[in-house]
Amino acid sequence: MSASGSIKVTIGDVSFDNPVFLASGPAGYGEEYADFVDLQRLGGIVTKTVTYEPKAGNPGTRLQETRGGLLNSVGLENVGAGVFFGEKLPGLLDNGIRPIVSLAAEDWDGYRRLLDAAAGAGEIDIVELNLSCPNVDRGGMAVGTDPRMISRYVGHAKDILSGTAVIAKLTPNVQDIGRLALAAEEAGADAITAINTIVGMDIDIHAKRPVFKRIRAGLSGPAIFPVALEAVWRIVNTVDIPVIGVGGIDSVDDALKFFMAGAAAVQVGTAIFYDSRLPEKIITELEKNGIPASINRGGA
Amino acid sequence: MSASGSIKVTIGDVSFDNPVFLASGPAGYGEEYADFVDLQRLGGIVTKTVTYEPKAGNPGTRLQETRGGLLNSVGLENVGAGVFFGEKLPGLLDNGIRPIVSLAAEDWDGYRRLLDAAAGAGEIDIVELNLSCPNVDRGGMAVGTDPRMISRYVGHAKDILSGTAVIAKLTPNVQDIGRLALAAEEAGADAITAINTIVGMDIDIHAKRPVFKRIRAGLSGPAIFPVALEAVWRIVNTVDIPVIGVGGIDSVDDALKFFMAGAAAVQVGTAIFYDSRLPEKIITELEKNGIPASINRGGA
Amino acid sequence: MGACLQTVPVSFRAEDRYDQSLGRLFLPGSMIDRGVEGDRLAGIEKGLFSAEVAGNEKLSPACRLIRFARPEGFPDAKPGHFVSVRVNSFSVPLLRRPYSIMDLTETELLLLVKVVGPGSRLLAEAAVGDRMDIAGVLGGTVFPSPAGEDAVFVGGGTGLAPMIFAARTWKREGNTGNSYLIHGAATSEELLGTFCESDFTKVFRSTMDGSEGYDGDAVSYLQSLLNDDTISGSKLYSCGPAGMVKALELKVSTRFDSHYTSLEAVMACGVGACRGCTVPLREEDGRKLRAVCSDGTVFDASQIAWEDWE
Amino acid sequence: MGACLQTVPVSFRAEDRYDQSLGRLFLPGSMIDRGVEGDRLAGIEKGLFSAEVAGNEKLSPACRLIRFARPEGFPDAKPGHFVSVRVNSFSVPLLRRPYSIMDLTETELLLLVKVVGPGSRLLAEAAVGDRMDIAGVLGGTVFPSPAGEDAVFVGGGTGLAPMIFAARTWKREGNTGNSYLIHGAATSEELLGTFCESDFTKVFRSTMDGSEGYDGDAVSYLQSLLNDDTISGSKLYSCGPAGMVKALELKVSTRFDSHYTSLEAVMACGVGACRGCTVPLREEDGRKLRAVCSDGTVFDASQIAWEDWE
Ligand SMILES: Cc1cc2nc3c(=O)[nH]c(=O)nc-3n(C[C@H](O)[C@H](O)[C@H](O)COP(=O)(O)OP(=O)(O)OC[C@H]3O[C@@H](n4cnc5c(N)ncnc54)[C@H](O)[C@@H]3O)c2cc1C
Ligand SMILES: Cc1cc2nc3c(=O)[nH]c(=O)nc-3n(C[C@H](O)[C@H](O)[C@H](O)COP(=O)(O)OP(=O)(O)OC[C@H]3O[C@@H](n4cnc5c(N)ncnc54)[C@H](O)[C@@H]3O)c2cc1C
Ligand SMILES: Cc1cc2nc3c(=O)[nH]c(=O)nc-3n(C[C@H](O)[C@H](O)[C@H](O)COP(=O)(O)O)c2cc1C
Ligand SMILES: Cc1cc2nc3c(=O)[nH]c(=O)nc-3n(C[C@H](O)[C@H](O)[C@H](O)COP(=O)(O)O)c2cc1C
Ligand code: FES
Ligand code: FES
Repeated sequence: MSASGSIKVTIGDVSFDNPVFLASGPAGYGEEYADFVDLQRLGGIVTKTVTYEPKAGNPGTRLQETRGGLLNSVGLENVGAGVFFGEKLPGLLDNGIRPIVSLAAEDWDGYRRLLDAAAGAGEIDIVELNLSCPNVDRGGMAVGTDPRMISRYVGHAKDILSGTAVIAKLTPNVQDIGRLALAAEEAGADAITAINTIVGMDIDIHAKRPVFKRIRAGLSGPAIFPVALEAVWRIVNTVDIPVIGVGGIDSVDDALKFFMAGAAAVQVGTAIFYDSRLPEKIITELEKNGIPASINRGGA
Repeated sequence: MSASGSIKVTIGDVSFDNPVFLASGPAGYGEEYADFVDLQRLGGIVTKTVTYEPKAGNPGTRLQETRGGLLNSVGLENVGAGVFFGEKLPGLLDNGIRPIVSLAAEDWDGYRRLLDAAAGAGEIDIVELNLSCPNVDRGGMAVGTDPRMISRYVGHAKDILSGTAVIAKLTPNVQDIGRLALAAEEAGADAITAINTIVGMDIDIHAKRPVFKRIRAGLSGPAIFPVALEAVWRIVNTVDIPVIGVGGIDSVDDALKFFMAGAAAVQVGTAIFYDSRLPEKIITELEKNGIPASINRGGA
Repeated sequence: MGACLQTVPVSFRAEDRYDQSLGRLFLPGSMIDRGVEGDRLAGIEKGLFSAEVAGNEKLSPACRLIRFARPEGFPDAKPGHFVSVRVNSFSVPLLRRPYSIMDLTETELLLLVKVVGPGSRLLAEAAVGDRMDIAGVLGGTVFPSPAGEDAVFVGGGTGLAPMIFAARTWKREGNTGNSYLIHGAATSEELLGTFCESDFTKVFRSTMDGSEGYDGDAVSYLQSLLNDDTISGSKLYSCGPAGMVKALELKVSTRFDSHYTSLEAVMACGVGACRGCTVPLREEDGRKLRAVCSDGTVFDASQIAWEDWE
Repeated sequence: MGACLQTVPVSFRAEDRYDQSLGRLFLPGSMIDRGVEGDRLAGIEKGLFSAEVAGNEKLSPACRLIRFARPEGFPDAKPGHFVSVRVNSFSVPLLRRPYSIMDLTETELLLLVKVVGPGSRLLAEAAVGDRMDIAGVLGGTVFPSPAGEDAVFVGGGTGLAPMIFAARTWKREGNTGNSYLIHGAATSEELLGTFCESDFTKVFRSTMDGSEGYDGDAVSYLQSLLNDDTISGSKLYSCGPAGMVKALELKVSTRFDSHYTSLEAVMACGVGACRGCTVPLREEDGRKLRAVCSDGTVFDASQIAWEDWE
């Protein structure tokens, strides 16, 4: 670790004061945490994934704690492109908060409309494509497990959003997440975010039915940290673009491990619910001792 | 739940007094727990995976606790077929303990020799093929992620071990474990065990190196329960042969959830380390209230 | 927990926040149209606080009254507001646990805690002097005051807590109407309510197994109390198990001018960000999923789409 | 933890178990060849016990002496044996935590506990009257008695525990040789050893930062004590950080007839089943990986393949 001054990080051409972001979803639209978190101090906030049309999300139970983890089946509830680009995004920018805009679509058509809306909105210098949500029937993981689809989606974003950095967020629910990362890199992605939630489920033994209406849900939180760390290690060994580590960060040490695995930045998701100041604690540590150097020398 | 008398279960043609087994690996050769666990009361014990030649296992650190989980990189250390069939197995049988013999091989040749040895040993009415160990360079997961290899391995076991029930134990480190299960069923497997450990890793931030020499290790314990439950649910929806649920059982309720997901039996692995009597508690519950009926009506 | 937590600078104007966070999908709908006072709160203050346990009384085998010294700067609260407690400093159980405010005085924050699992057990085991990380005040709506009219409170189990806060608050505010509490529990072991008798005009207690008080559920008890004119009122307030609140709404609410209920749901963020705690409402422009934490916890019970609510 | 745990019927003859469990790969090798008394134990009894905390003394800022009432039926133990404690009834931390037996009397089981993480913290916070689930007695080998000769004990940090047990046990057995303890720690804050001065002929203490006792590590201290003939002995016993034990073996052991050390490793099963706690040994037929829990914890230090041991 170098105790050097700057902990700035650059992704694509976009520079961030520090490499600690809030993950898409748990962070909402940022504003909700204004009383708990010093939002301006964060490197950035990945906003809740937005689709072109507003989405009501999934009915029924949406959250279930597991040992060391959290299952969610929110189903991409969001305000839609109109409200997002018209109100939420300007609100963040006006308050000096650094947004990374998370985008997803259910089909190619919705995707094109969404990108057009994003291009029209201006002011967006970096987006994260959520190619990996397990909680929706169409789009999300169905797209994100197929390297050809990843390539198509990333390529189109690069075409439409010229001058905007494009991050591809990947799912761990595959045999080799490295292959997905390679497809994204080859299609022009500026960075990779890994990982989204792992598919899991739970059963209510008293009601004798799955806890979630869609049966399956996405597992996040400390339980998945070792899996996320391995995914980041693997991707760093596969691509040359920066990798953003997310999954189960529960302590400052966890964040340091992602940097040692070669991540250029980290995102905090579930931990924001119970330890809302953790991102600030990580930033303080990085300011004090610098960003740990990668120990990942490739090839493994 | 029916409070009916018998909780016997049949896998292939083999009948067990109850559907609660110790998982391969944590259970060792069974004998080690003789003072802690009433081994004869268990439905069965899946013995530590044996290879034809003895294996020394992996050097360096082999265990690392994670939040809610355990990473292991034991690397299939085992006494080899000679000692196993000559000493360990007779010891179990003499003591009235019900073994399920776990087998693995590094290559086709070793596999054939191992099956021949097993066939020669006699007294074996049921085996579990470990097609899923993430902690070895050859065999294990490399075989178990390829449906064609699974089919070849299962088919050969059915040929050589005539009259012996063959269980295929699968890895969750794939996009769709259902496909693997289908390949095993079509090749004649009598049952499926799911899941083996999930690939993960950890880093020692003080030593600045991965905790494990092989970098990657296998994640087990409560952290993986939701993933295992989903895998079992999925496989029950895909094949007609019995499914044995394993992964993260940490309480009696967890075991009941596997049965509700449609499992015919369960295995306890990591929990045996800290709650050695858990299998007996599960059996007591099943004796009292019967085996919960499956709520998994297929198709999902 | 360690060092004392302080509130951080507010970067949005609080008044804007609630309207903003609704977005287009979440136009406040009929609740605001009905213009009920106090229904939707603007300007509530939130923060993270390190609160010291000042008392821990056993009220029943499973229930504790936990008193926290009110931390410096802790915002004011109204009936229906809640806090979210991190019950330990390591992450098991993972999430904060939400608790209705049972009372908030100048010096104390009171919670009624029933042990149902690991989180509540850790909270119930808190010793005087322990510190816990509390997020509060949370909640986007509160119970509208009866404004001088007679109020009937139905509190099932620990649903009692916000009913007590309402009765005490309104008494302090000089509200003059009668207040009746019907408190129901499964068994006499779980029955509470003697400790708060002075907060209401009268307290009626029932148990499902008839082991103490009225033999039956709180809803039937209320029906019989209304039928024989023992009590009357125009405002109905409730908090408790979904089954109880639903029965109240479907069977008894027509006898009242309004029925407001404080809902519970499993929560992660508690501030409307994660969209994990939604409840289906029937609103003018159709069915909407609202966040219990930030669009509630208090809802007009007639708007809840009971058929879809578990 | 709740109900009292009892031992279950033994289904293998204990005498067989240890030989059996070695298998062909694990022929005992030179340890047995050297025929050291007590080296490899047969017939040790194991069980799961619910043990009540009878005392909790603070020895230093980070260290506690935890006294358990010896549970009924708890087996006898020898120096080098350990127990494995489930520090809570929910599964965080997940695994049992292994602790060397510091003493076992007819009425008490004593452990020396240093707080280094969540598990040890929970154990160190145990209150008198708490019950914990203890697996014991564990370990396949023990320290061979000095049989009348002078013994030198080197205990680094809490590695002191088995040294104390050895000194006490052999004193009780009437062993007549001198016993010297060199106890090293990082700082005076971490230094222990005043409470056990009567157990040894003499206790020598050192700190790495020189804040108390000898200024330097325990190994250099021992060297200087040997060099100026302050002490002498033929049997060397040690327990402590791997670096210390390695330095002892490589730099000092030639001055002794033998050097036995009790090793630590992260453990899961504690009984030789999971093969998670292995240490590389140089044996006659080559390098072998042995289980610290069941092939140890006590090893002939000259056999350890230090170059591969972390
Ligand atoms: C706004 C609000 C106010 C509440 N006020 C009180 C109160 O004043 N007094 C009181 O005793 N309890 C109150 N609760 C319920 C309390 O939050 C839960 O009992 C507690 O979170 C359970 O945690 P646990 O770890 O003990 O149990 P768990 O093991 O987590 O769960 C045990 C049972 O409680 C349910 N549960 C778990 N988490 C929640 C949750 N966040 N919300 C609702 N149910 C949950 C589970 O489904 C399960 O049936 C309130 C809940 C909400 C949402
Ligand atoms: C045979 C044996 C005897 C022991 N005797 C004593 C004793 O008498 N007094 C004492 O204070 N400690 C003793 N230890 C060490 C003690 O087991 C660990 O300090 C404890 O398990 C740490 O748990 P934790 O949750 O507090 O820390 P963790 O957070 O688990 O770990 C903190 C540090 O301790 C190390 N550690 C974790 N688990 C173990 C383990 N099972 N074995 C060794 N190191 C570990 C970790 O690598 C880490 O560096 C002994 C260990 C063994 C194997
Ligand atoms: C409640 C919840 C909602 C989420 N919603 C989104 C989302 O909208 N878009 C997205 O890309 N990821 C979403 N995620 C995934 C997180 O961004 C993150 O990838 C994952 O939770 C792993 O990180 P963690 O363990 O730190 O939470 C969500 C996670 C949770 C828990
Ligand atoms: C230390 C250890 C060793 C294991 N060894 C084996 C093995 O030899 N063969 C095998 O099929 N599975 C092995 N497993 C996997 C377990 O059998 C089981 O599939 C997995 O741990 C998930 O179950 P659990 O969470 O209950 O432990 C091992 C697991 C652990 C923790
Ligand atoms: S708990 Fe997150 S929106 Fe309500
Ligand atoms: S801890 Fe399992 S073999 Fe030693």
